[in-house]
Amino acid sequence: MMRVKVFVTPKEGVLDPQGHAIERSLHSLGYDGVTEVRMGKYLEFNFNMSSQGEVESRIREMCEKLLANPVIEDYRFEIQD
Amino acid sequence: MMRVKVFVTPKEGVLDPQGHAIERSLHSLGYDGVTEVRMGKYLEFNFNMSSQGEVESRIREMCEKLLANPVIEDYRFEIQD
Amino acid sequence: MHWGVIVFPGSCDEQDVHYCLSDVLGQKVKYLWHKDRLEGNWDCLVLPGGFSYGDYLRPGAMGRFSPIMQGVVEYARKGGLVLGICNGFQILCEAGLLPGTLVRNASLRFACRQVFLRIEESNTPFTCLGKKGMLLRLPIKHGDGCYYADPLTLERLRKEKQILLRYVDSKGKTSPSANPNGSLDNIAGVCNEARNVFGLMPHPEDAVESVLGSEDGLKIFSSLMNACSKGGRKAWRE
Amino acid sequence: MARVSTADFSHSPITPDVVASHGLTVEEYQKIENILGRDPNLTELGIFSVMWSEHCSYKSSKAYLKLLPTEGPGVLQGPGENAGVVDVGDGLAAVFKMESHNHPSFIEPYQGAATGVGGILRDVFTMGARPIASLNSLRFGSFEDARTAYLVKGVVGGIGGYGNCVGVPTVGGEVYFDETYNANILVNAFTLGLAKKGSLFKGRAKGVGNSLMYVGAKTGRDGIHGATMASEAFSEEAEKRRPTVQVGDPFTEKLLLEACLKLMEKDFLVGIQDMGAAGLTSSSTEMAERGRTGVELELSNVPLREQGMTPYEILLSESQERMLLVVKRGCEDKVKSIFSRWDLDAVVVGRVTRDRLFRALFHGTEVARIPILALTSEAPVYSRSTERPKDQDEVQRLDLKNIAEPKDLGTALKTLLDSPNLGSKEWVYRQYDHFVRNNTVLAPGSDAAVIRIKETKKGLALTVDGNGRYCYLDPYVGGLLAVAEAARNLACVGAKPLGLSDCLNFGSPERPEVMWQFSGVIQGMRDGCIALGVPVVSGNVSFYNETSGVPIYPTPTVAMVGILAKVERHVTPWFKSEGDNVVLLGSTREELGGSEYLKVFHGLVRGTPPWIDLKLERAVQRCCLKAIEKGILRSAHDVSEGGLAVALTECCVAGPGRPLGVRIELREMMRTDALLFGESQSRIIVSIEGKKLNRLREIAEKEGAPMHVIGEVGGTRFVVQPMIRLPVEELKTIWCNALEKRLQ
Ligand SMILES: Nc1ncnc2c1ncn2[C@@H]1O[C@H](COP(=O)(O)OP(=O)(O)O)[C@@H](O)[C@H]1O
Ligand SMILES: [Mg+2]
Repeated sequence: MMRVKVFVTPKEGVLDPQGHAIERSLHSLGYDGVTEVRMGKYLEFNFNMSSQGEVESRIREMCEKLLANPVIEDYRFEIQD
Repeated sequence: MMRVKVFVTPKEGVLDPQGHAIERSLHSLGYDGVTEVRMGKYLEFNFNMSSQGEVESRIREMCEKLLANPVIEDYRFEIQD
Repeated sequence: MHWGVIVFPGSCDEQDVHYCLSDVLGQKVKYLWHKDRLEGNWDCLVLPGGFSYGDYLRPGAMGRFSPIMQGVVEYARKGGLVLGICNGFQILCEAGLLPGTLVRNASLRFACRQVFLRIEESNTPFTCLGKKGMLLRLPIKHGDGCYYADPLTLERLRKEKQILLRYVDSKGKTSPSANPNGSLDNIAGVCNEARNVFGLMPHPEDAVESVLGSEDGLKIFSSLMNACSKGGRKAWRE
Repeated sequence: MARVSTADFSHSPITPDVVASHGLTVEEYQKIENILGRDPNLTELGIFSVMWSEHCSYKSSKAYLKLLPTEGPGVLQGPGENAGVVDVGDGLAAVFKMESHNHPSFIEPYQGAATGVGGILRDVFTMGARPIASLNSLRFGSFEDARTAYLVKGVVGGIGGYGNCVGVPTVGGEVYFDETYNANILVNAFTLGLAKKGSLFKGRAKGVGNSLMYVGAKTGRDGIHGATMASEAFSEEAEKRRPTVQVGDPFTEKLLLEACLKLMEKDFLVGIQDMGAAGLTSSSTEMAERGRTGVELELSNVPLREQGMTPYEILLSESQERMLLVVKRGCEDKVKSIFSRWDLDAVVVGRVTRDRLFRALFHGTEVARIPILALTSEAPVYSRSTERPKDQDEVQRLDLKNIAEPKDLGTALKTLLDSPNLGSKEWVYRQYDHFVRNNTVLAPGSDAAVIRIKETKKGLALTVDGNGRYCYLDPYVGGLLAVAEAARNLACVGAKPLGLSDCLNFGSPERPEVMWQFSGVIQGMRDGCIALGVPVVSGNVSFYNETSGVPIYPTPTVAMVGILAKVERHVTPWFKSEGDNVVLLGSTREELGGSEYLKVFHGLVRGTPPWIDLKLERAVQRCCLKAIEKGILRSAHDVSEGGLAVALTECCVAGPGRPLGVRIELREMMRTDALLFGESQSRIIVSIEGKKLNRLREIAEKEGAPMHVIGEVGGTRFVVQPMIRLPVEELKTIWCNALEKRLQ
């Protein structure tokens, strides 16, 4: 069984109002050194698959079909045994 | 300047309705091997600080004050130069 | 005219659409359950507003995989009329039946209010009883209504005249303050290239009787009725 | 994963510390021993602890609540069920209730408020009613407190996040800010549902042998009685089994709502109840009490979200979005198939028994055995001692001679309009869907919300009111005024009251001063209800709203429901047309005690709240109602906090279009601040065409309501001769931004 971690982030150029709002709040709390905040999603799950080989391609599928919206989001994942 | 990555996840035992719904949806798409989906937030930002030493404690502060909700969420972060 | 209203788990406005079509407009309407396959003959399918799958992950992301959606996609590809309202719009975008997508309101807050909309094109089955430039007053109620498409897509939408509704002020002007959610180019509703699929964020079904404050929503439904009547279909295609 | 064995668990020694950490007194523990004829095990102790808690047993308030009038010709169900029910005619019934979720909302504002909404929705659909409208009554600390803005954003976000997602419109509410709530915010949520009169459901476990079925979300360690954390038995693996904050899942709630309403169309159901506070334990015991039966539960059948949960935890979990059904024997599979359509769990977890015992088994071994009545009607009841606070006289003393009248009354008005208590609440209600279900005739922004009842000509009006400051200064008068103001708000839109629900938010009942306040408020509410003919059909008490020994202001909130025979005859508060006459129904007295003006301008919370003459109140309300029924009014708005000047400003600026000016002349001889900002009761500002004035005069005379023509609508200025002359646009801007600017 593997533990999979998926990171979904707003695509470059797509506006990120949440990241923006967080940046402003951090500044108002005195953390001026913070810039270029991007806010995304983080998913973790266990994955059980018999045939080892195609694990990566299966996860890529899940991301493209469901977990990320390719119009606005990029994704990346890590697999831990 | 550093690049900081923050991972915010629901605390263990705290209900995660989103993770739950995503898990069901993945099952109905045929990905039966997926279990224990947890859905969280992922943040990236640049951080500029003069005194290297206290960087970690500053980021921890930000997480506790703003980026995570300690009542229901855990957080973890990574720093890259 | 036969209308089908698709019910997703978490749909909230399906009864509003049903009431508006059957009680106010005297149409034949049936609910279609998301787990069923699409069967039968329909003149128009409506994907209602609400929070399918709780809006979890992304609005519309899971609803698009409901079993019935396969049939909806085929039906649309064959030229069938599909209207997506609010969450229905979001689902249609996720399903690839409409270009672009809807993201978090710029304010990051849910927005419920009456807005003014300007009809931008009348050569569609959804707006054929309207006139270019005509104003509608309709309610909005959404947290993720900010329309986004990449620059190329946006350019194509303008060129192909697929932008059917824009948020405007009471005088009919687009302006940042008339834009309730930060949508690109004040876009409130778009159709596909073939002009048979339309998605909009405002709720025409909640503005169909004077006692509710506005009847402007009828424009959209009666346009569809007109388009489906004898000869109507031809009219909007020209 | 390590498991705590049940045996170890239930045989943990019950030390005085364990008893105390369960919030039980020594006497209460002795009573438990007497009832059982033995020592309880830890599971049983936990059960007693929650069932005898103030929250479940109403042990301090029971004696007083009896004073409230709960009957009336239209009452179909008074207090005692999951929600109250009134008849609205045409074979329909309105089902409604209000509940507090104060403490959870302070700890986690978004989830606390969200789960508060979830709970009240379940209380209503449990009765077989589809929820069609919600209200919320909120109290926060002052904006000087750093946490206030955060709490406001979280609570409002949570109410919207949950209610919107479930598809129930939030059509009204109220929000106040005062230091007294800095460390104890109030979140009171109200829901109204509509049902066919003949198909109401009750929380009754009837029919020995019928099945108890658990439906909805799985059980986790959510919100298990906080006291247990401290107990010895829990130290091991403490971190893992720490009770967790409840998180709302509105999506599951929506499915549960639809599935339950579908089930209720069939003939499988005997009783149904939401698993709210004290979860499975209280829902099953309360149903058994009402059904005069017993229950037997097999806890190993309960769907669990986490591993290693003990009977104690399963019984006391407060996981959300769960219901307990009593199902006719043999119909279980049919029930399952209905719930599976919505992908929801439905499992048999027990049965109705004859023995009038609460019995819980875990894998066949009995882990608890307690007489039902010991947990319900025989729970301790206290008559707490009461004492008038020593400083009450001092607090009520207000010598107007020492209060300077403002030199510039225009500036004073602007200062008041900028108070978050008086400014527009639009920032709040923008975040609530108030259109869904297309019934909303009057959305938030009026004196009361109005929704139409489909397939009839009728409408329902809803409002919630309560002024903690008045109650602090004089509990009796404050309680009375809350009822009077709610009824007056209904009158302003043209509705007659049908009934009310309330939340009584107070400090610790163990404090005699608090009980004195409680008793006063109840008596005031009672007299108000009797005088205005409004029964109390449901409600909720929330004690222990205090921090470091300082209780909040006694704060009852009154949610009242009224009916309009012809919904299109409703009236809105704002002026409509230039040239209309402005008329004040009622009269202004020289009084400033407890006013927002005194607080904002002079920093004082003092004096006695405004005087009320119930006969006059009735006359003014009747006059307004009659005039609306006759269709002669253009607008009606009650005068409340901020007084006449603020109410008049609202009439000018609160409408959807451009603001309208007004020109007012007041003839009363009194202090200018009392005249403009005093909060005299029983006043309604109406506007009317000149040619209809005589008809209004006739009605007013007949009803005995004082009536003064005080001015005329028109122009672009807000003019009160000779004191104030300001552009209405300027006032509108101040009023609109008062709250929003504090939440940037
Ligand atoms: N928390 C809230 N939720 C929804 N609507 C609210 C809330 N607070 C205030 N409102 C709305 O704002 C308007 C003004 O409220 P309020 O000042 O309490 O009125 P009034 O003094 O007439 O009782 C009302 O229409 C009310 O329903
Ligand atoms: Mg009020």
